[in-house]
Amino acid sequence: MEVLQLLVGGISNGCIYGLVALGFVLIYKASEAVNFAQGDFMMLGAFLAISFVNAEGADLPFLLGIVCAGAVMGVFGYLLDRFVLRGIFGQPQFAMVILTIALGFVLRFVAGVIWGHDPVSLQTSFAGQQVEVAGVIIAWADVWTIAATMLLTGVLWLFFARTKLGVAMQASSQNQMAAYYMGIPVKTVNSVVWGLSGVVSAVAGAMFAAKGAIDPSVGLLGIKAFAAAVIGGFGSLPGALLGGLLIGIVEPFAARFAPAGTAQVAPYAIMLVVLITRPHGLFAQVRQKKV
Amino acid sequence: MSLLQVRDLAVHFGGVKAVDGVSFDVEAGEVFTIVGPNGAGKSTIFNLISRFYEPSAGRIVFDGRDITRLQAHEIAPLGIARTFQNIELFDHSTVLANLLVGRHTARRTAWWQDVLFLPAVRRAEVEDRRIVEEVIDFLELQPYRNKLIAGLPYGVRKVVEIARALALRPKLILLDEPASGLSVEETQDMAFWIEDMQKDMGLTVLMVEHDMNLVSRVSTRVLAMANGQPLALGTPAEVQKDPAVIEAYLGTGHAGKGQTGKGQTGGEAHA
Amino acid sequence: MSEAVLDVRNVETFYGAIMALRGVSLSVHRGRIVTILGANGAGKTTLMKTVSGALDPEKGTVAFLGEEVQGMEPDQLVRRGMAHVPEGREVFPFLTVEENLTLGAFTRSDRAAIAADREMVYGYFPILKERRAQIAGTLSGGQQQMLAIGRGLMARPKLMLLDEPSLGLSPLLVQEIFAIIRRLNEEQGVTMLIVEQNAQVALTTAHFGYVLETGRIVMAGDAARLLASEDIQEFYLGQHGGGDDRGGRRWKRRKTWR
Amino acid sequence: MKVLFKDSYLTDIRLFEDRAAMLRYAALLALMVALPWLLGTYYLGEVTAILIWSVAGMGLMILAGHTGQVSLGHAAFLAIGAFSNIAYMEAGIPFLAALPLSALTTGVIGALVAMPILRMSGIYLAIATLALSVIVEDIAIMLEPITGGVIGVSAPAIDLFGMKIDRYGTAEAFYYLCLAVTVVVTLGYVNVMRSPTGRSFLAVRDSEISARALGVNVARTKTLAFGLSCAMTGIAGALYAHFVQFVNYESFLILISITLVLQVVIGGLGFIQGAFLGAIVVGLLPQAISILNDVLSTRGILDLSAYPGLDTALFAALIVLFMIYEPRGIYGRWLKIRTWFQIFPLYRKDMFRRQKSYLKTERMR
Amino acid sequence: QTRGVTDTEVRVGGAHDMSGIFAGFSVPAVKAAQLYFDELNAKGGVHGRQIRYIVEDHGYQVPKAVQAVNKLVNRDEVFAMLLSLGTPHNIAAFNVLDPLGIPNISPLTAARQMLQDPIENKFTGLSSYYDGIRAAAGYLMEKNGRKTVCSMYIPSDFGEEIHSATVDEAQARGLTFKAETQHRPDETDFTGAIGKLKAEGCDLVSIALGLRATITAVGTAKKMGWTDADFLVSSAGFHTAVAKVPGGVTEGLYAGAGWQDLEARLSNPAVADWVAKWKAATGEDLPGTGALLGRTAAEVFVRALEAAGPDLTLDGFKKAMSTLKYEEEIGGYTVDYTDGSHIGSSDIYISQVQNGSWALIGEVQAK
Ligand SMILES: Nc1ncnc2c1ncn2[C@@H]1O[C@H](COP(=O)(O)OP(=O)(O)OP(=O)(O)O)[C@@H](O)[C@H]1O
Ligand SMILES: Nc1ncnc2c1ncn2[C@@H]1O[C@H](COP(=O)(O)OP(=O)(O)OP(=O)(O)O)[C@@H](O)[C@H]1O
Ligand SMILES: [Mg+2]
Ligand SMILES: [Mg+2]
Repeated sequence: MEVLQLLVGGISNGCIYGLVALGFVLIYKASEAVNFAQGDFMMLGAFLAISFVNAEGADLPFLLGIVCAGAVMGVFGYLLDRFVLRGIFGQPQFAMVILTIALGFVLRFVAGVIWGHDPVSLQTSFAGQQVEVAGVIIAWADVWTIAATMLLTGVLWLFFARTKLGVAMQASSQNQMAAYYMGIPVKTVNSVVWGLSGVVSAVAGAMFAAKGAIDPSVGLLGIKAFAAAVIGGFGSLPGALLGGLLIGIVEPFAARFAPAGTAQVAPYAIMLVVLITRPHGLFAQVRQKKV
Repeated sequence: MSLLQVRDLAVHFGGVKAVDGVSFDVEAGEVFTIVGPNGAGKSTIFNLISRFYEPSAGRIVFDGRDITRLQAHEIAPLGIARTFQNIELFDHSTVLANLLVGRHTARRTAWWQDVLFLPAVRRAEVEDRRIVEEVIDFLELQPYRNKLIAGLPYGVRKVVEIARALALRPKLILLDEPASGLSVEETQDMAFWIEDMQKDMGLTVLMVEHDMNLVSRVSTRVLAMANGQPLALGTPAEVQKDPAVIEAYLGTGHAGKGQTGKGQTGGEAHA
Repeated sequence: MSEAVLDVRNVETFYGAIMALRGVSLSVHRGRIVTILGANGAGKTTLMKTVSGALDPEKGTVAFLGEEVQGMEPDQLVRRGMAHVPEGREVFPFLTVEENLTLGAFTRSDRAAIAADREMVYGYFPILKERRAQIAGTLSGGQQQMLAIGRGLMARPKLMLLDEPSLGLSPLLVQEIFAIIRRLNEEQGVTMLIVEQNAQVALTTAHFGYVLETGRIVMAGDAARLLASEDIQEFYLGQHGGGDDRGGRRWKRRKTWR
Repeated sequence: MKVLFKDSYLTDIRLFEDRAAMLRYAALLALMVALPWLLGTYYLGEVTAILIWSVAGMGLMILAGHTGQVSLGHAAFLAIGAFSNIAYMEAGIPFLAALPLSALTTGVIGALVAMPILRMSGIYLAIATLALSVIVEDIAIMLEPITGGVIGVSAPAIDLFGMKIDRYGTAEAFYYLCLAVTVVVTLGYVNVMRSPTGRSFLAVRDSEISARALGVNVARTKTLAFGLSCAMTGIAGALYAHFVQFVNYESFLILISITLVLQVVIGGLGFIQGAFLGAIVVGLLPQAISILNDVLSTRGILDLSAYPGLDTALFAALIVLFMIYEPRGIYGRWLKIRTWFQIFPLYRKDMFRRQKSYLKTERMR
Repeated sequence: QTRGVTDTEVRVGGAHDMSGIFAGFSVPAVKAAQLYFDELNAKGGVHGRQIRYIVEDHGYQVPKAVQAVNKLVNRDEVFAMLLSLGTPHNIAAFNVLDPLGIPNISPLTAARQMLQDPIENKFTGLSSYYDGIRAAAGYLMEKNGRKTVCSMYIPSDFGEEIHSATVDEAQARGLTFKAETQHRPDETDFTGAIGKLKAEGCDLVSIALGLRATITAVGTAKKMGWTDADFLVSSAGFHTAVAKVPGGVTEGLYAGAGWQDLEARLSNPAVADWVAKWKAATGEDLPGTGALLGRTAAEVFVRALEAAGPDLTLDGFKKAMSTLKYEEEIGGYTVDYTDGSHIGSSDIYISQVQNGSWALIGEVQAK
């Protein structure tokens, strides 16, 4: 029984990691750039959702509020790439790493100025509400989170595997010049994917703020999302979710059964173990070059 | 006792039988050429010899030593150097630096000596540089010595790669399509260079090439293969006459002047 | 003579401080096959990239179908009907052969026609059909070259730029490729601009030819005329006056146009 | 227009390409030696810090810049260097011996750590090392006897031949100590890079495949690079411990690792000079900003303190702008300017205009 | 002439985390102190001297903290340090401050080293986390008859203080300290930890986590239907935002802190006045913990300046500090520095979240 309880908690939390990881993976899949500000994207999305939904804010209904937050983050992501990141198109990936790290600082600052540094939560009709299924208590927030994550992962996976634009995005990440020669507007495609990633991180943020509370430094959680994405094999959408779930599930069980003092390193230890056995993650996206 | 012996070599990738029971011997001092349609398995044989792929069957013996189970980086020290079909150079270094890496197998100093840059290191450096300069003169790369690879045209890179292999001072050199992307003029130079490697340097050359003029010009023996299996083995002339080879590889237009090469590199003179 | 599909006027292209094109002008007329010869580092690839918008010229104009296009992004040119088969394959290594081909038709939406063209390409290169599900990165060099060319055909372009199409192809396929080029040109009237080291085939296929040396056009004329020219024969067809023994080589004739 | 005649192979092997270069660096060194007479306590302290961070930067540079192995966890090795150095000195080992010892310790640990994570590459390695530095935080807490647990430990005073060296008491002496160490480390670095070892690093960075084909043992080379890198970082860590005089696990948070990466990339990946330039920017820019801030607010022109954390955000924003302006870092920009001088009369106006460039996948290796 | 002091101004410095994980404390603290000084300066300052509070941001990075102190001391030549945040950051600073005898007043950290020798330079504001938790835990053991004591904390100086306080109090009363769980600052899931403590049968749990984590942890316990145990936070968790979490997630949570919550005492004119000013300045309805700490520390500093008289010297100031005694109306406690004790106050107030607000339920003196 208790085990099931832990499992539920782990899964719903893992879904949050998975969602943030999805954000990374999207961008990586379409441009092989790594967005170190993804955690802060989520933070921003969360604050937006709060501003839209909470009584002190626009006081919109829950779903509508999230849609608005998603829309804003989408536009934000698009414009960010269009007017800032495009400046280093075709330049060494390192430049992008530094750019996004620096952006993270700026975003945290902006959030701090606008929303302050005190933790706030998303006011939802289901805050604190929960159902009991066979003795296992499941909060509605968790139900929402899990549903949203599964849905998003599925949809995005189909998008990349099946749709023309999805394949074009993969192509752009593998060879920008050739992609251009195919008539793919690579730069625009990149901006679009940054927007998409913004939307996803808004959802992640909203779910997170509904489960607990957030403040401008919540982006730290990005590190674990990184771990998740890497475990899954950076660039694989199902991998990201799987990695997220793995970490999410390991945490509560470690906390429950491992001696205090070692529990908190469990997720990172797990990741190292996975990477040492499979250097490029569970669904490796790296191949030996054929010469 | 031949320098390189390949016995019943085979490797599969999923369903694809890339190489499927190939055997041949390369005698010391000869120029042995492998020809065959695209996807015949030529480069794969090279990759098997340099241990990038695990053979699913067969043995490779070099200089009387079985190298089938060695690690990739243990091949070069034995005196086997290679070039790649689509050029694998150190793009962000100069030509000179690339060639000096070619001397790696000859390095005599330990890393801590390098840190202190002891006189021994200095001496070794000068020696390596001297050898590299010989190669540079041989392949006429002087103008590019200090240029970054990233900025070089395709043809030059091709030559630099061969130079890097030569800097190794190998016994056996594997050339994967040395003349592809070269103009006729340069292909002629290549022909002379290969001859010089064989005659002056006493190298053994194992080559993959599609330019039949070059092939017939320089090769001692030619192995034709298709679908991973050997098709014909013999002198260039014999192989070019082989109907199976013409059918699968050369095509009928082959008789037509230079159609199968970038022009006459004097193939006819030999054939 | 019909109007020019492509018209390049004193284009200068730089890589940072290095000047790769020193004022190149050329024009390609509708329905013609034009070839560019030139030694290593002459600037052929640079020229092709400049034409297709992958590089920005610093001076000069590139007019495609009468419209000035220099400085545009390559995809805009593709939409206007230009296809570029780049030097050195440049396939999408993680995508399957089939996906690579389909991407070739990215700018088209007529599903049926696309499928038909894919079959056409498979017709030209049966091995690709065999390997339709293999990821392109593991194809052999020549197979990748076939894929690159096939991918270019999928765009059904008005003008096709081919940079060393015969690179790494077997003699048989070289013949086939140029046969295909001729066919497309005759049957569909596709205009072609070809950079090719195999001058023999190139000149026998093309109607018109340019010779590029160190970033300058040094010679231009009908393919037939070029084939006949002494310099071309010496430097691009390798037919020497002198024998091709070692001595013969030591004695090098200077190109008269330098 | 400058032409350089090379009359012997040694010309390319020497430390300095020509006499002019040698003189330039000699002048620089002279200036550094004279600095304590030119600067006040505050600025001298800053310069000392920059020297220390330059050493740490070089540590990361040899790994990320020259071997292509990104580490986002180098703070961990700073920590090892710092704690081990303090431990050795507490055990009665004199500083002059303790410093190399802690370098060795860090190097060996680094090499050991490298072995399992070698097969990773790119982002995977980066994140693995990030995780490493997270874990080291907790290990630092657990190893109470050495690290003082959550409380931390303070560095014993340095005693060089009876001369007490203290960052605050005798700031000049400590500055000279750091300067000396920096020079030594730099020389070692330069030596490595002009010798086979350094070339094998570059080879591994640019193409593992052909490195193997040329007989380079890639695994061993990476381990060595990691070891050397960590050793340098360890030295920096030791100096840092004495600079701050008190360290605990919180002195080496992830942000420090990230700042280090920031430093080397801004400085210019793949150039030793980049490590220094980066240290200068990352070290001085925030100070410059807050000083400017003071000036503005005291003059009552505008008071930025209304926006808490603006300094940091401003710094970050400047980094963004600079990266867009010159993705190859300060040294990359300097190289362009230098070509401008070298071909002086023949320069063109838009010589620096960036030609279109494109990326290819790094997942095929 | 004393460093940092002119006839017209006194410079005081603070090394803060304005951009990092503890910005939640530094930012409001600095804001509140600034507001207080601005108001005072507008009235002509202290003995005709304007107070200039120079704040440097170190983003919770020690290297930057050292830079900051180096600048404040060697470039700005501050007279004293006020409210600096972070343990290693403060301790590293002592090496610069102590030789010059610069006082370090009300640092935002729990560590006991804040009162290490030379003691005459060190002044802390309120009773430590340790005292607060010990007193409050004791109170709950008595009043609610709690017997099985547990603790969940971040293994940092802050966490250790609260952990050891809980352990010590349990032992002092011959009770069993049953179980503990450790956490990282970035932890977001507490199902496992709560599950463990519940299984261990804890009935009193002291919590030393960040605000965000505290809320999530308490919420998790509620969610898992664990309502028969007392959860206790230190002054670090004694924050209006905690009481205001939607869905009554934090109902019943206890806190042991050195001051009283403001909301309940808005009738007090001083409190009302300050809250109004705060809202005017920031738009927030109620000042939080950081603000309160900043505001009270600023007042301590100013009162000491006044007491030290017009010709200001370090010794004069320190003497004034160590004899300072007054009723802190806003915090609702008594400030009482003596030569023996450089701790501002030893009062401890125990509050509980009751329908969305902190309610005072007890008052104890630290031992
Ligand atoms: N790593 C691999 N995975 C899957 N298939 C492979 C791999 N390497 C080679 N192949 C297949 O093996 C066959 C032989 O490849 P190889 O590169 O040896 O051909 P080749 O003779 O060099 O042809 P070309 O003349 O075009 O270079 C090809 O069909 C190729 O698709
Ligand atoms: N990325 C680059 N950076 C700097 N210089 C370059 C770059 N690419 C090409 N160049 C220079 O521009 C000139 C033209 O190069 P280009 O590749 O166009 O020659 P090419 O005619 O295509 O040669 P090849 O026949 O070998 O392909 C060469 O001298 C080369 O050195
Ligand atoms: Mg091949
Ligand atoms: Mg070219």
